[in-house]
Amino acid sequence: MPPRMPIESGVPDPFQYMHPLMAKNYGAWKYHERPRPGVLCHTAKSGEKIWTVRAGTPRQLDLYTIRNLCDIADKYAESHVRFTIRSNIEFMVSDEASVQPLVDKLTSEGFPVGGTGPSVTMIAHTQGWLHCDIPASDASGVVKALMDELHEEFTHENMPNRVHMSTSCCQINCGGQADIAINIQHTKPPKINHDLVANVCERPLVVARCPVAAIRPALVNGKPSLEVDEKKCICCGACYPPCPPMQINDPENSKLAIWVGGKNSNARGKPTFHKLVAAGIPNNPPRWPEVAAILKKILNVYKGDAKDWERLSDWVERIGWPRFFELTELPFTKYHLDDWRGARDSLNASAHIRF
Amino acid sequence: MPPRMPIESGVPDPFQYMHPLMAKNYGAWKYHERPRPGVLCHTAKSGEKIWTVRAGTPRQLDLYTIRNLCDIADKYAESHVRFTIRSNIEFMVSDEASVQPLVDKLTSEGFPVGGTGPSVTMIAHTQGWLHCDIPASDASGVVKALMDELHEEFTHENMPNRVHMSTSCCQINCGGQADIAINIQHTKPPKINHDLVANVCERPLVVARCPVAAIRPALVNGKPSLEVDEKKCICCGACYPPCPPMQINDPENSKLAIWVGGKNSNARGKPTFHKLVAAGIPNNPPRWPEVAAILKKILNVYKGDAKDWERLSDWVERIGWPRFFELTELPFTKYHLDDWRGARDSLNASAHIRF
Amino acid sequence: MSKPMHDTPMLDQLESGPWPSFVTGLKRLANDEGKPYQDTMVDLLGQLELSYKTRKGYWKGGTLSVRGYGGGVIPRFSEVGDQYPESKEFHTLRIMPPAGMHYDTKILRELCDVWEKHGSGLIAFHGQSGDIMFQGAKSNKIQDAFDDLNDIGFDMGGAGPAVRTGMSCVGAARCEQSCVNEQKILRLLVNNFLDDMHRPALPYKFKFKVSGCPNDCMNSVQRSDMSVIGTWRDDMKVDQDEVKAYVAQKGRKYIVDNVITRCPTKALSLNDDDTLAVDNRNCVRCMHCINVMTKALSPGDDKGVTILMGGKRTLKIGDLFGTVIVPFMKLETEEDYEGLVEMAENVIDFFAENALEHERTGEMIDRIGLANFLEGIGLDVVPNMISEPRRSSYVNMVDWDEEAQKWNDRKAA
Amino acid sequence: MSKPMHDTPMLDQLESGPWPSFVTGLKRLANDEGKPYQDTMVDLLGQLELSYKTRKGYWKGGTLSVRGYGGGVIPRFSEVGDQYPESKEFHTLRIMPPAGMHYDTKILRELCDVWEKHGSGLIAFHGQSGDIMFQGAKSNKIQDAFDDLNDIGFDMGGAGPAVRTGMSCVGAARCEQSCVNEQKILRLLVNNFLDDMHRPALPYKFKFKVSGCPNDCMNSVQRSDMSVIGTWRDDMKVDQDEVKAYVAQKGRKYIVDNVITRCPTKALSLNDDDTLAVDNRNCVRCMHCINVMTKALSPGDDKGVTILMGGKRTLKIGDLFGTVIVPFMKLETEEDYEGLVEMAENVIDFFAENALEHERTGEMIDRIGLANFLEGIGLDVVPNMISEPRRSSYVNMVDWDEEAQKWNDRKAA
Ligand code: SRM
Ligand code: SRM
Ligand code: SRM
Ligand code: SRM
Ligand code: SF4
Ligand code: SF4
Ligand code: SF4
Ligand code: SF4
Ligand code: SF4
Ligand code: SF4
Ligand code: SF4
Ligand code: SF4
Repeated sequence: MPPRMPIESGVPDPFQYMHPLMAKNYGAWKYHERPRPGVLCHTAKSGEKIWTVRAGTPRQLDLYTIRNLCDIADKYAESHVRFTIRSNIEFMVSDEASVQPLVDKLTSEGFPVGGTGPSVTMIAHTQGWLHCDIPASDASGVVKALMDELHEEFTHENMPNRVHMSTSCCQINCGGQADIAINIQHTKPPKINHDLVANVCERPLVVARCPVAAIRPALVNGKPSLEVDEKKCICCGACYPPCPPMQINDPENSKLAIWVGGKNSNARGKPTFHKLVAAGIPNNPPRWPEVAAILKKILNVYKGDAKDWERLSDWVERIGWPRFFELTELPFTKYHLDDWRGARDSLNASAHIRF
Repeated sequence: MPPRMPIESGVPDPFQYMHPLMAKNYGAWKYHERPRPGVLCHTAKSGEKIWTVRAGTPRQLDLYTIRNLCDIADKYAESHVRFTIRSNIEFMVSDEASVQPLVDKLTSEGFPVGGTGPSVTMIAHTQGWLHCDIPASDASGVVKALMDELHEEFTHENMPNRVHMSTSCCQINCGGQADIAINIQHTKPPKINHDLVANVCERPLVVARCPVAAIRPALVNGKPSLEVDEKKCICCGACYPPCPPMQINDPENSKLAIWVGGKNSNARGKPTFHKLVAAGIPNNPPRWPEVAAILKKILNVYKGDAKDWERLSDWVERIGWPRFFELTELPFTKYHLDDWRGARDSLNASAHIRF
Repeated sequence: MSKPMHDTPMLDQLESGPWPSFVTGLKRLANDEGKPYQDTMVDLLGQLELSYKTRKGYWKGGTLSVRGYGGGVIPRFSEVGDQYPESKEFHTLRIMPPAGMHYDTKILRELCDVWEKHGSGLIAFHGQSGDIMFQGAKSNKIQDAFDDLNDIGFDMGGAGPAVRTGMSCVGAARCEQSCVNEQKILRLLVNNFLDDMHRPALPYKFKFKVSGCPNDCMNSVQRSDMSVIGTWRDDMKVDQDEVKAYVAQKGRKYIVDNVITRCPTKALSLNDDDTLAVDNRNCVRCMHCINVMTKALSPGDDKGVTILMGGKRTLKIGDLFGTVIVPFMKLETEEDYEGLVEMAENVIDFFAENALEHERTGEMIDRIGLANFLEGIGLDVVPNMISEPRRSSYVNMVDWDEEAQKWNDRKAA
Repeated sequence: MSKPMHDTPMLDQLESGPWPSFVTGLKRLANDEGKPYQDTMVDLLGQLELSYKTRKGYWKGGTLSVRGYGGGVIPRFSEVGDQYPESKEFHTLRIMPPAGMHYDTKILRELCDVWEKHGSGLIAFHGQSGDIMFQGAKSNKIQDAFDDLNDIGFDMGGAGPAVRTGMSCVGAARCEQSCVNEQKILRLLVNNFLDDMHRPALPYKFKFKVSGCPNDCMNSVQRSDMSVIGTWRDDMKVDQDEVKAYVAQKGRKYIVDNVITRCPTKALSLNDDDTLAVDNRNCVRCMHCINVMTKALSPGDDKGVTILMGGKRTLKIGDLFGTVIVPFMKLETEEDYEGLVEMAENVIDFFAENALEHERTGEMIDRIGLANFLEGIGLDVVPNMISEPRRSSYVNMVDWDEEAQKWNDRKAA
């Protein structure tokens, strides 16, 4: 028998798995309501309605959890689910009466119902120590620790607008832009294991990868290796993936940082990048309490001060950074002044002043 | 007798020349009104009022003109005048009844009364062929030609908000940011008169002056001279002032360009730089009709489409650049895409689209 | 009896608290008597606990793939395999989900069955690029696992310098804002480039993401090389009765302060009779007013997409948003869709030929300039591509007249 | 009879039209029988006509100054002096005007008399940096002209790598928006640096400009190295009766669309009773609402200045606006004013020592980074200096804790 070759079938057709009411009213929805946190009701132009119940998951799912979710879907819903981009699971039902029993069941099985509207929804996260080859922190663990703290905010809609968060386990930041993003900042240049470089790393490639041209090829103990200009090095870690002997992760000196005000939607202003607000936070497993404390402080201040429909970025734009630092009680340092390309545009070139 | 040494007296005290009512109410004004174009009435907290009549001048004043203005001030006003930053002259009177005769007199003597409120005020301008050592065009002449065309707009307040214009006779642009700025863009790299370089130019200094490092020292015909990498050269003319043998001005290929949307005030948005809208306009003395035509087109469209209090920059921000080019019928080209430092931020990084 | 559990005092602390615990899940697998993955998961927990203690990761990469394909598997070999031998191989298969991530319980159970048999029992729904991540296969199980997944209709996603797995929002399936057929666009694009996905040979990764409207629920502007966003060209729809009802409910001041003043282009005005005046020529389709007054306002009828290029994360010139290269493209007829695919082909060809090694599209465009990129893929410059024209006078505009002529010719045409 | 007039067909065309003509003025001087400058002006018109014909300039620079000073004269020698010998020297004296450019007719006539005697009769009110430009002296007349001007109370302005002539707006003399004593600030600053003005020895030019409020009628943000702008710190003043009167006159919709929606920070709200709610904590003192409703609104009482550094035109890194280095400085007591001068001294010392040749302050700050500049002049970083914090993660924050401590210490103090 010739070896089996792949069926290059690509992205599967979703209609085969989609809730029939969604397939039927595809492209013909009229409006939606949120009868309660975690529940959406979409009304089609045809007048038909579908209820969605959204619940949190840990994303990293074991077979038991998935099969349990399937059991719930079969018994309390209509056997159709979808996952959101934030790893929440959604159960669709065509009958309002099914909503409450489904919510109750999910809750009792430990799946928090929420994440809709102006709530803090699930944190977009990455692989961390569980699977990635370059992480300086964990992913699922950080998220579990933080979502425990934010459970109330997930299951209630008490925020001014939706809050999208992300965490990332290295500076590459697979988690992406967010209202609040948490990443790692290394503060020591890579320590080079010179014995390994020659075997594992293509040297020109690593040299080319450094964003500030801090790496040059060098002979160390007679062997081809690399050298880092520590004055230039910005500790970004970009050299580590292509050349693991350039150890950048450091249990002590790789610190967590918090960035706020990222927004990818076009609502109101154009999309904006998130900005640094706090750094130097210890990478403290298993519950990262220092991160959680700052995060909650920021969220509380936002919750108390922002107006309806203001995303975190809109709110800070209105109240200004001086007030942000005042209200959150976070220190403002010279590191908050950008110094990367185009940094000049981040300075205050105006007499717009906040008192 | 020892030679006379300067009295280093610095900036003269203005109070000795100031209208007494202004000196008296110094720092204690309450509000102002504009009874008619070209006339301001300021009311002090004391209740006293002062009327200001503003008139246009050519800035380059001969003794006759100045003495004539003095005669008018003595006879029709109260012998106190001031000049604005835009070379308009202001006559102050303490009596409303003096206003009309003063206005009439100025008008009959050929000094247009206006430039206040939402009008097109005098164009800020520079030296040009009359005095500067590096101009590619004239200054006073361009301004005279354009103000002739804009006389109506100076003497009336029919614009949405005040219009500040500037012209400049080389790319250095001593005229500065403006709602509408007119400058020169060279389109040929400098032609070097190699015989002169060694005598007139400090070569390292010139090399350092080039913003794109296109100049290198070279030996030409055995003499120390300079060489320009024409591929790199952006024809900015920065090398010409320190090294006049690097002839950049070209009667044919130095063309006029128009920039719009500069604003230095902090009103509403922060200050903004002006942006290129038209280029390749012939440098056509004595009346530069091609510039005048485009200018008037832009002003007319702005006048017709902008809302009250919108500066040109505010207006374009609201209606968008696609509409600006549509309404002004100016061509949009690849040159409108910025490619200088930080240019990336000028691209549309959003789904905000204008139809 | 299987391998005994390692002590995991730190991980254990992640079992308490109201959020469902992945540790509990991992332990369940490690305690799953008799299952092929049981020992693997015991050692995996051991290694993870070690990471928590030492604050260090212990995986390294390698090279692995399935027959016929060059990418899609993320190989992981442990650096502490001597201490945790059963999990010393813990590879991931990136498998593309149905567009929009719709499942029924039947297919979910089938996916579980495959991973019970050949894998670790640990599946992520989903990775940040949208893949179902089947994590924890040993090297010798990869092929079997893939074959079984492939048999039930699933295909490998992207990894390495390749077209990557894409994402599209729920959109038309359940969203009144949807302006386009998101799943169709996504499938058309990705499925057209399966060769570039499965046999990585591009300069670097290339991602497609599709959002049905400018709310951009797929983060496409920042997280994809080619972002396709639904929009409309005619006037938005206004149901003035619903507007009045909303004003009545919330009060005029609330509407002014939360809707009217938030419009980025001041295109809204509240009339004295509590109806809404929309200056559609100046609406930039930001979605805000429509989001707030979802019953009263909705997108127009003349729908299509805006296309942006170059979004990505930080390496190596800094974070980039995509920027507009096609302000509006109608997607109605099959020819329209073919036009979209053709454009993507031009883009990927140009990228393949002109990007440097490990250079994303956004970096390439930044390096060569948008004008050159557009010329390379055969698109004309238009003002919707910029947020403002050049403010630097440092430029040689020698060809101004010819360039201006091009515009005038196009306008006349 | 003096030198006959050259034909000036092109310039003649600039005598028609409603705007007063500088050509007519020049001709008047050229026709001024018996005056020492008559022939000069005849040839000047000849050379200018030549420029109009050939589209080329014919002046070149040189070195000239008055006794005791190194700068302030702009020497101009003609390259076509053989054709136009009488105007082959045509130098300019830059003379500083009274702050705010106030004159009475007596002093204006005196200025004229000097220039009638020693110069060309041509004076510009004013140059873009604010100087009275006495244009067209021959080399041997410069000293006499200056001496006479100096005797009646005027001093030389700046040129070359020096502190330059500064400008302040009319401000307190006739403007209700004025928050400070503009002329005092300007005179204090410039007059403190007369040595740096008159004996050019800085790396490059350095300009002061003073505006009494954020309308910045002196363009200081873009046209000066050190921009001093009046502002206030407490609440703006609102006369609600005048507000109501304005609403009554213009209508609510007009107010909402032209005032409320234009506030950059959404700090305004129109109450249902037609009074205005101002959220003063979020007002950024942009001036818009105050400009529109000048009778109803005005700056608060706790006044002072904001200081920005680094504005300039294009050479060589591109146009720069100044950026905030002092968000607020009170200027009430003489010590306050001394503090301002001291700060300017620190800035100019630092500039003198650290800027490269021909480098403006803005370029220097861009090159070394704002943080280093602030450290150099002894100022602390505060959030009002930025429009947003760092968005690039490319930074080594090893000293975070110490830097954070500085902030906390300052807050506690
Ligand atoms: C289900 C999901 C799409 C999917 O295919 O998976 C989705 C679904 C909806 N989004 Fe979203 N968004 C989803 C992720 C996003 C993201 C991406 C993300 O979360 O990383 C964004 C943009 C990212 C950003 O940070 O800017 C996003 C930006 C929006 C916005 C714009 C909000 C704003 O004001 O900036 C709206 C409009 C709104 O809130 O009314 C919106 C609105 C909606 C609506 C109301 C659309 C509709 O009419 O059905 C849907 C949600 C109901 C609700 O209340 O949650 N959705 N939405 C995603 C749910 C994620 C989750 O589990 O929490
Ligand atoms: C698995 C995943 C995180 C997760 O847990 O969800 C992930 C994991 C890795 N990413 Fe990622 N990225 C993942 C989505 C992203 C995203 C988000 C997205 O696609 O929307 C981004 C930001 C968007 C973008 O494309 O820039 C992202 C930006 C990166 C980058 C930076 C690329 C850049 O140009 O700046 C790298 C580094 C690289 O490619 O050299 C990277 C590299 C990696 C590597 C391969 C690390 C490496 O270089 O060795 C990680 C492998 C981890 C592992 O063991 O599985 N990953 N990565 C995501 C892919 C799963 C999936 O297929 O669904
Ligand atoms: C006289 C002068 C100051 C001086 O010391 O010479 C002056 C005087 C006044 N300005 Fe100005 N501005 C003067 C140049 C400027 C400039 C600089 C320039 O023209 O190059 C600017 C900022 C530059 C810019 O382009 O942004 C300027 C930006 C403003 C603004 C802000 C306008 C805006 O909306 O952006 C106001 C507010 C307003 O219009 O109510 C203003 C308002 C005023 C008021 C109404 C202030 C007052 O209450 O007295 C004064 C003028 C009455 C009027 O209607 O013209 N003035 N004003 C200058 C007259 C120039 C002229 O002859 O036309
Ligand atoms: C006379 C004047 C134009 C006018 O007609 O009003 C002028 C004329 C010259 N400027 Fe200027 N600048 C004049 C105000 C300005 C301004 C406006 C301002 O001060 O508000 C600017 C923009 C602001 C700034 O400082 O950047 C200005 C930016 C320049 C520059 C560019 C500086 C830069 O860093 O980008 C140069 C070139 C240089 O310095 O190398 C320059 C150079 C020159 C030179 C000296 C040309 C040269 O390098 O040989 C010109 C002498 C002309 C002459 O023959 O009199 N001039 N120049 C203005 C000074 C008159 C006065 O003292 O009142
Ligand atoms: S953020 Fe870094 S460590 Fe985390 S999954 Fe992505 S590449 Fe790996
Ligand atoms: S950490 Fe970053 S800056 Fe430092 S050497 Fe490596 S790639 Fe270069
Ligand atoms: S703009 Fe250029 S040519 Fe004109 S005065 Fe200034 S430096 Fe001279
Ligand atoms: S014109 Fe400008 S770019 Fe060209 S050589 Fe001279 S300084 Fe350099
Ligand atoms: S992007 Fe638009 S169409 Fe798609 S789910 Fe979000 S709101 Fe709906
Ligand atoms: S969609 Fe956005 S831009 Fe358009 S009218 Fe509504 S708020 Fe304004
Ligand atoms: S800057 Fe302010 S204080 Fe000075 S004149 Fe202009 S409006 Fe008046
Ligand atoms: S001054 Fe400007 S920022 Fe302050 S309330 Fe008025 S419009 Fe708003």
